[in-house]
Amino acid sequence: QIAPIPSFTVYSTPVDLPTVDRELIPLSNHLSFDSYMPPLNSLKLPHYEEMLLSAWPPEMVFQVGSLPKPIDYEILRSLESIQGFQVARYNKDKFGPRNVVTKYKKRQKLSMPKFISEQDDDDEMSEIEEDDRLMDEHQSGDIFSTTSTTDEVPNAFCLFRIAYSKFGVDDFDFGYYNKTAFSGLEADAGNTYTNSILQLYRFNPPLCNYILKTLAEDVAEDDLILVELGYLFDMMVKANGRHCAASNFQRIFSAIPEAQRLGLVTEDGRPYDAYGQRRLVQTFNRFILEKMSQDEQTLYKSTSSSRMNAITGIPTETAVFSSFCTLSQKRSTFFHSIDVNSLPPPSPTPSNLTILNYIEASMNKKVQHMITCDTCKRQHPIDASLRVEELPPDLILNIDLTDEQLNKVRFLDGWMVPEFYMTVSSTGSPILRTNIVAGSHVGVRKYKLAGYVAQITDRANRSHLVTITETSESSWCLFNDFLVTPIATEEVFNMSYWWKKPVIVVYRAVDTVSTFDYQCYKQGLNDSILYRDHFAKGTREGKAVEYELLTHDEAPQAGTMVAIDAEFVQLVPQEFEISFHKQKRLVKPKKLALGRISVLRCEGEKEGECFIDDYIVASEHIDDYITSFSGIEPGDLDPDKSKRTLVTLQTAYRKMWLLLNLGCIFVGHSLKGDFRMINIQVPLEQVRDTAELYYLKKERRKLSLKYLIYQVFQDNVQTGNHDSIEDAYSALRLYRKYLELVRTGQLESTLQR
Amino acid sequence: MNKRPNERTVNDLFLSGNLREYLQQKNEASLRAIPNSQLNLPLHVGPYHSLYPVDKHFDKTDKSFGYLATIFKCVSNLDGRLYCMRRLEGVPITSGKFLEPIKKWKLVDSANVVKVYDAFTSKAFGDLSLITIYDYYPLSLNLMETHFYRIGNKDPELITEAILWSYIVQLTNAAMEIHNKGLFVGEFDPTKIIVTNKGRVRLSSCAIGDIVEASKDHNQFQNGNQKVEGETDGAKVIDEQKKDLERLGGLVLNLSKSTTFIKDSSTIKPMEIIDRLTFSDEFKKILRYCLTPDSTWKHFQELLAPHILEVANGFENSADYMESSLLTEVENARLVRLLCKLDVISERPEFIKDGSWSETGERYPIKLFKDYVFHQVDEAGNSVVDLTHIVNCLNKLDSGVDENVLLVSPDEMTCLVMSYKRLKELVESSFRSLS
Amino acid sequence: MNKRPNERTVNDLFLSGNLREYLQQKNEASLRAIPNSQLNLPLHVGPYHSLYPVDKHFDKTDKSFGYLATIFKCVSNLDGRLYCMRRLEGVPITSGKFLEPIKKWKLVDSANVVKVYDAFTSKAFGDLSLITIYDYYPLSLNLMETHFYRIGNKDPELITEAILWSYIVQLTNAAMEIHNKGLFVGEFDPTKIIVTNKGRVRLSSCAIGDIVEASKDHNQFQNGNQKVEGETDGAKVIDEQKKDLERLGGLVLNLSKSTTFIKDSSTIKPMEIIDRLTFSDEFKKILRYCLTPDSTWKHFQELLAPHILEVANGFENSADYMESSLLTEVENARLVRLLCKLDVISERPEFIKDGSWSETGERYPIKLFKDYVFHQVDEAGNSVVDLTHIVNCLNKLDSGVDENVLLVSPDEMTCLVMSYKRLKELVESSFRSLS
Repeated sequence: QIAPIPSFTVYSTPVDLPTVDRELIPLSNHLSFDSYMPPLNSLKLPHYEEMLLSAWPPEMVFQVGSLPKPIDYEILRSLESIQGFQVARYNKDKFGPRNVVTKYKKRQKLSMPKFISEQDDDDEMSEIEEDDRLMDEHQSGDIFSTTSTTDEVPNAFCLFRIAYSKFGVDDFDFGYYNKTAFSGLEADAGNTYTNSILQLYRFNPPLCNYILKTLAEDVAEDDLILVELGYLFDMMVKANGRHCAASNFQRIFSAIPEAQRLGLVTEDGRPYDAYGQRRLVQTFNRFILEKMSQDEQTLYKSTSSSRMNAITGIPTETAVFSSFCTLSQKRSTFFHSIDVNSLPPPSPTPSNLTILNYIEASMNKKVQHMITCDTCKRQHPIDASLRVEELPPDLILNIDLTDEQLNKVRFLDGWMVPEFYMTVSSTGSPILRTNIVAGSHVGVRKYKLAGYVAQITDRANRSHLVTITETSESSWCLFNDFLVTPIATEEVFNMSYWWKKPVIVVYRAVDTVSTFDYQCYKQGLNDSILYRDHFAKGTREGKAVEYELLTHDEAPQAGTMVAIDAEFVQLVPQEFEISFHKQKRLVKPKKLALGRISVLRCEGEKEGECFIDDYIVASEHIDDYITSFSGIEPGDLDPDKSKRTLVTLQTAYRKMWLLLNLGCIFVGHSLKGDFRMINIQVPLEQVRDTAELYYLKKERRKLSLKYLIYQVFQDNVQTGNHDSIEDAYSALRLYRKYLELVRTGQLESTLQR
Repeated sequence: MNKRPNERTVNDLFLSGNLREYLQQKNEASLRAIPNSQLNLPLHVGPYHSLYPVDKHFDKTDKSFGYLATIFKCVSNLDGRLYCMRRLEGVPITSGKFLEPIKKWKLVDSANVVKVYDAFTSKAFGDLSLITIYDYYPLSLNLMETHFYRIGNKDPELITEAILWSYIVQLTNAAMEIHNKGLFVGEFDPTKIIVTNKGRVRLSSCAIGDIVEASKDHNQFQNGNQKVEGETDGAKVIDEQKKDLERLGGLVLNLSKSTTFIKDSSTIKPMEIIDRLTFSDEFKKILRYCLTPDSTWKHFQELLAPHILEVANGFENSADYMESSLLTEVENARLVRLLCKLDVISERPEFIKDGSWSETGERYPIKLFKDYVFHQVDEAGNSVVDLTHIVNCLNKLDSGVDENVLLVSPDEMTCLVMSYKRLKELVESSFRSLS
Repeated sequence: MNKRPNERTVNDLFLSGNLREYLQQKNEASLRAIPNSQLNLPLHVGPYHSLYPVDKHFDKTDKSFGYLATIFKCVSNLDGRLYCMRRLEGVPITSGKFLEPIKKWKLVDSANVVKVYDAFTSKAFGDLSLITIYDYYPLSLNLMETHFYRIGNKDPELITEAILWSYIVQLTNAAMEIHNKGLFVGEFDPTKIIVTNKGRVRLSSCAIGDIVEASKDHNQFQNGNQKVEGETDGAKVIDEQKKDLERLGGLVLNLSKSTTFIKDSSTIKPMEIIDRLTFSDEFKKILRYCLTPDSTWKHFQELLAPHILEVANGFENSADYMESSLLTEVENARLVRLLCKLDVISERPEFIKDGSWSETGERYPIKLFKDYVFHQVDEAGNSVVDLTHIVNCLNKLDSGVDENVLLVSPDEMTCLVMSYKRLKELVESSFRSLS
């Protein structure tokens, strides 16, 4: 018998047993959460020989000082209180994954195109240290990129600012941002937000043609916004891809009391939240459309705006009635845009909702509100209703939805329909469908998306506006102030990005005008202003007239030469940011306004005689008359005090514009700056600039008028204040001399003197 | 904090009653921040961001050097430190030359002058503002606020002869350093002298006066008033330095005056006011000397010598006191680092997915150990919170002692015996795997 | 390591390495203890126990005031504090009157004098020893040790003019306080002036000289030499106080001398030695003045005034430095408690069962906040450890600032916006519900 093997577990090592705490901690050293005595080091650290666990790797580097990432406004606005906590939906696409470290951002040196004055050096980019760039999120790579793989705002949609060198705005390389034939608009002519709408209508053929056509008419009593838009669009067309500044437009627009009252005249750089900015631009949209239609009546001296109404007019029936008294009113009026601010009724298939459902909901509205009734003199509620009767060829929509409502739109696939059909219901109201509705062929009209203004909001929650519009059949462009670039069609209709919101949308009927007629004003062009006085106030009596009007015998022809010079007054001085250890930086160039313009005959018996000498009424505060340069004295531009031949801006401008369109050749000194300030685009072949003709290539130096006259004629000019007639005449002399020097082959030697 | 008996006898001029509370308040003031949007302030001004207005108890529409002024706390993007930003609205700075004074002022290094770092103009606020950047002192009040206004529920501090002596010494120290750098104080303005600690005063707003002056000079120059440059400038500085003494006297006189009721004090001559003060003869003598036309800083310092010694003694004591307080706190950082390490590796969402924290995972003992340390219960299963136990365990973990600890699983079915040494290795390797 | 201004390492976040080490050493020195039995020392001397000999690097058989002297660290039974005990063997104290000087010395209160508390005779050591009790300064060395001897692996500290100016000011401060109390220094003995911190000197062994003197006088008196009491005593004090200046000069001269090699310096007249020093003229002038027969403390202080100001400025700076160090450590003490609180309430097994940590539970935000603080990731989802972020968030939580923080749920579908203030309340209430 074998004895059973005893079942022992054999341990190779002794069993670990918990150690009994032998050292008791004296009561006096017991720590407490509530009192800081005794201190924590009353408990002694056991003896140690290796590195403590509490030691952190000394080479670990932590970065401090980065700008804190604010909580997104969209989250803050959509917070709901749930069980006492502020809760919101989280949008990972937009805000990124949770608990991601904020990367340290330092003031960085950004690659920017060089200032023009620096561009003779070889490399194309320069590094500019810019404090303002601290926040900018431009990614590296193509600035024209309209798509982004990383869910960031694509570069072409980012907010761009003009950097100023010491030479001001002229030194900024706008050409870098636009390789198309469509001109962009500068970002700092004031009220920058309006640029988006200007571009939207500039590329709308019916509206653009309508506006340009107004240029055929003679000047009105006062400056008209409608006509000013004409000059602006004409300039943008003529600029042919070069950048334009809407400065005259802004000058006239800002002077309109109604615009000021509506808060449309804003200091640039004033921060708006996204919603506020959308409201602002929509208010501007309604205002400008209404103002155009009013101006049409003034310009054509008619009682209705039939031309405008035929393009954008929306006949709408508004009705007011009350069950409390006999009040009952019905009125039919023309609106020029529809505020899309009603949500469609709940749908069984919400994902199929499109913009059409929103428009339909907004075309028929009923609201109740309290009034103090004029009829019965009591306070009671009334029912007001609005009903759109018909849609115009150009359907302009203000998308007046909240951030939250627009956020829902993002998830509606195909919300922004490329085209739709309009038909009329049995009650006479328009019905909008993506397909032709069977059996209702009567009155069917097809519409296509023409363009829209979108709001771009970046991660730092700064918003700005861009325009996306069809520039020719099926070819789309993005206008982001002075950046212009083609954009793919699928991107146009994609409204699913977190950073993009529709603000103003235009659909156009396919059966309406679809081509631009840039020459339309040439038919019946009224040039009578060239041959008569048209003072802003008063008559020739008591005025210091220094010119002799043109006669019809002298009517300018293509190739007629005229000498011009313009003088300016300063509205706002330039502003610098200065630091004691860095170069000073121009942050705001000075703002000048045209003060006087003189044009001289260059041919015939009266060569050198002045035929235009216009002083321009100043409607805004003038900071500095800079009299020694402009020759303009305080009071000269005030219609109530001035002894000068004072005209409105549009009158003076029209004369220049007519000379340009009649094909005149402009002789003058340093005309580039003058034309920029006059806000006119003159083709190079119509310019003879003596500053360019006498240009010292080797020294890269342009010579001043005074210096040249002294060198060439040994005459002294500009001994006192500048005078534009004298200066224009000096330029004319120089030009004549130039032709002579070229003829005799003496130009080089004269220049070297 | 308990003061030790010997420290109670210390001259309390520079020590606040409850140091810990005071330090905590300072800490809180430094941390205070409000989302930018609510304050309608720029996101950043040059490289400085996270602006937060510094409470001004004295005057909400303060004009400083003739311009509207506001003060902010801000963070530098360049070094992550807190700074104090002063903004003056609309100073006509048209050239970098006006900011030249900052170069000299940056060299001023005194315990009684708030250090200036930077000066520039900015459009960040919409207008063109002059921005100057200084060291930030949380909870600092100016002399007016300290001695004449009730801030919150804190009564104004009584002015005593001892305090005034100390101010005189400290401001003399400030002035001497400023003079050494070829500058002058210009004005001893009680709203521009801040109390940064109990009894500690510092001249603030430095350099602004000179910059504003430079901009004025320039504009006068443009208007035809020729400015004489060169040696006259040097002579002007020397003259102003001399005047500084009289101005210091003026400040002290104004502060002193408030301790005694003097009818129509504005019509009475300074020397007469001094006579009526209830301070020591020596104090009156030195104050009179300040206001004497031919007074010199050199002789003034000589008269002041014994008091400088006294004040120095006070500073020595306060440094000693701080050090002794520090002595008891010196181990805290170690525990913070240890706890952070533990919390950084524990409960990481990405770890929960992999198995390392599960019951068979390699990091499971850490979880059990944390239960052991932090989640003690009594026999009835009620939570027990014992900081002594916690810190004691942490200390052992920190040094990795050989002692074994018994770790029981939450279901109380299995247990583990592990040494602190082994636990330490586990924590360390988990931490290493992160970074 | 090359760091940019905005970068921090773990060493920058906590107390500076040197200061911490120094403080820890001081702590260690204070705590050092050896079982009594090994040293053959009395269990207690009067109310003082736990005697531990203080290392003396200078002279093992030091004779002080002509008697064998030893120094101990000890603990008072009365207040539990550490004191320094000096024992002189065999001083013939036969009457309580001899100990009278201690009364005046106890009133001396200066940052540059080691405070004396007690004097008595004791038989605890076997003989009859004179015991004096002082403040204890761990790690302090005397001037000789500091400047002339290599202690451990620490080289003696170089004597510079700046150090000497500072010593002069500090010792003047000590002397002035001692004189104010009707006493005199008697001897500026470099072995009895201790350096308690970098650059900080204190007169030590106070009162012993006077006691020993009194015992001698008495013994002489007993031996028939009449001692003149009363006003003569007062005159003697005034005379000795005057002599103190010369003695201070002597000390400074001796210290200065060591900086220049002067052959046979003991045979050369002091004034000549001064001429040969490589120090500034002003220094020499003031040193010469000390040694001039008709010199007065008053005029001496006047000459010294600008330097007192300088030294005071230095003390202000060191007080500031200590305060800022203390600030971080006080913060840490609070952070430890906060971290422990968070860990105590987090992941408690008993809470996981009840719903309060679920997504709708009241403690859920704490869980999310801990993720926010400790479990940061980069954009690729990798763990990131940022101690500055952790400490900053915890500080804000501790202060309960008004700033809002965005907490996102793990599934990234919902988020919570909550202020630190509210989070603090949540943590606090959760914690309170436990204890």
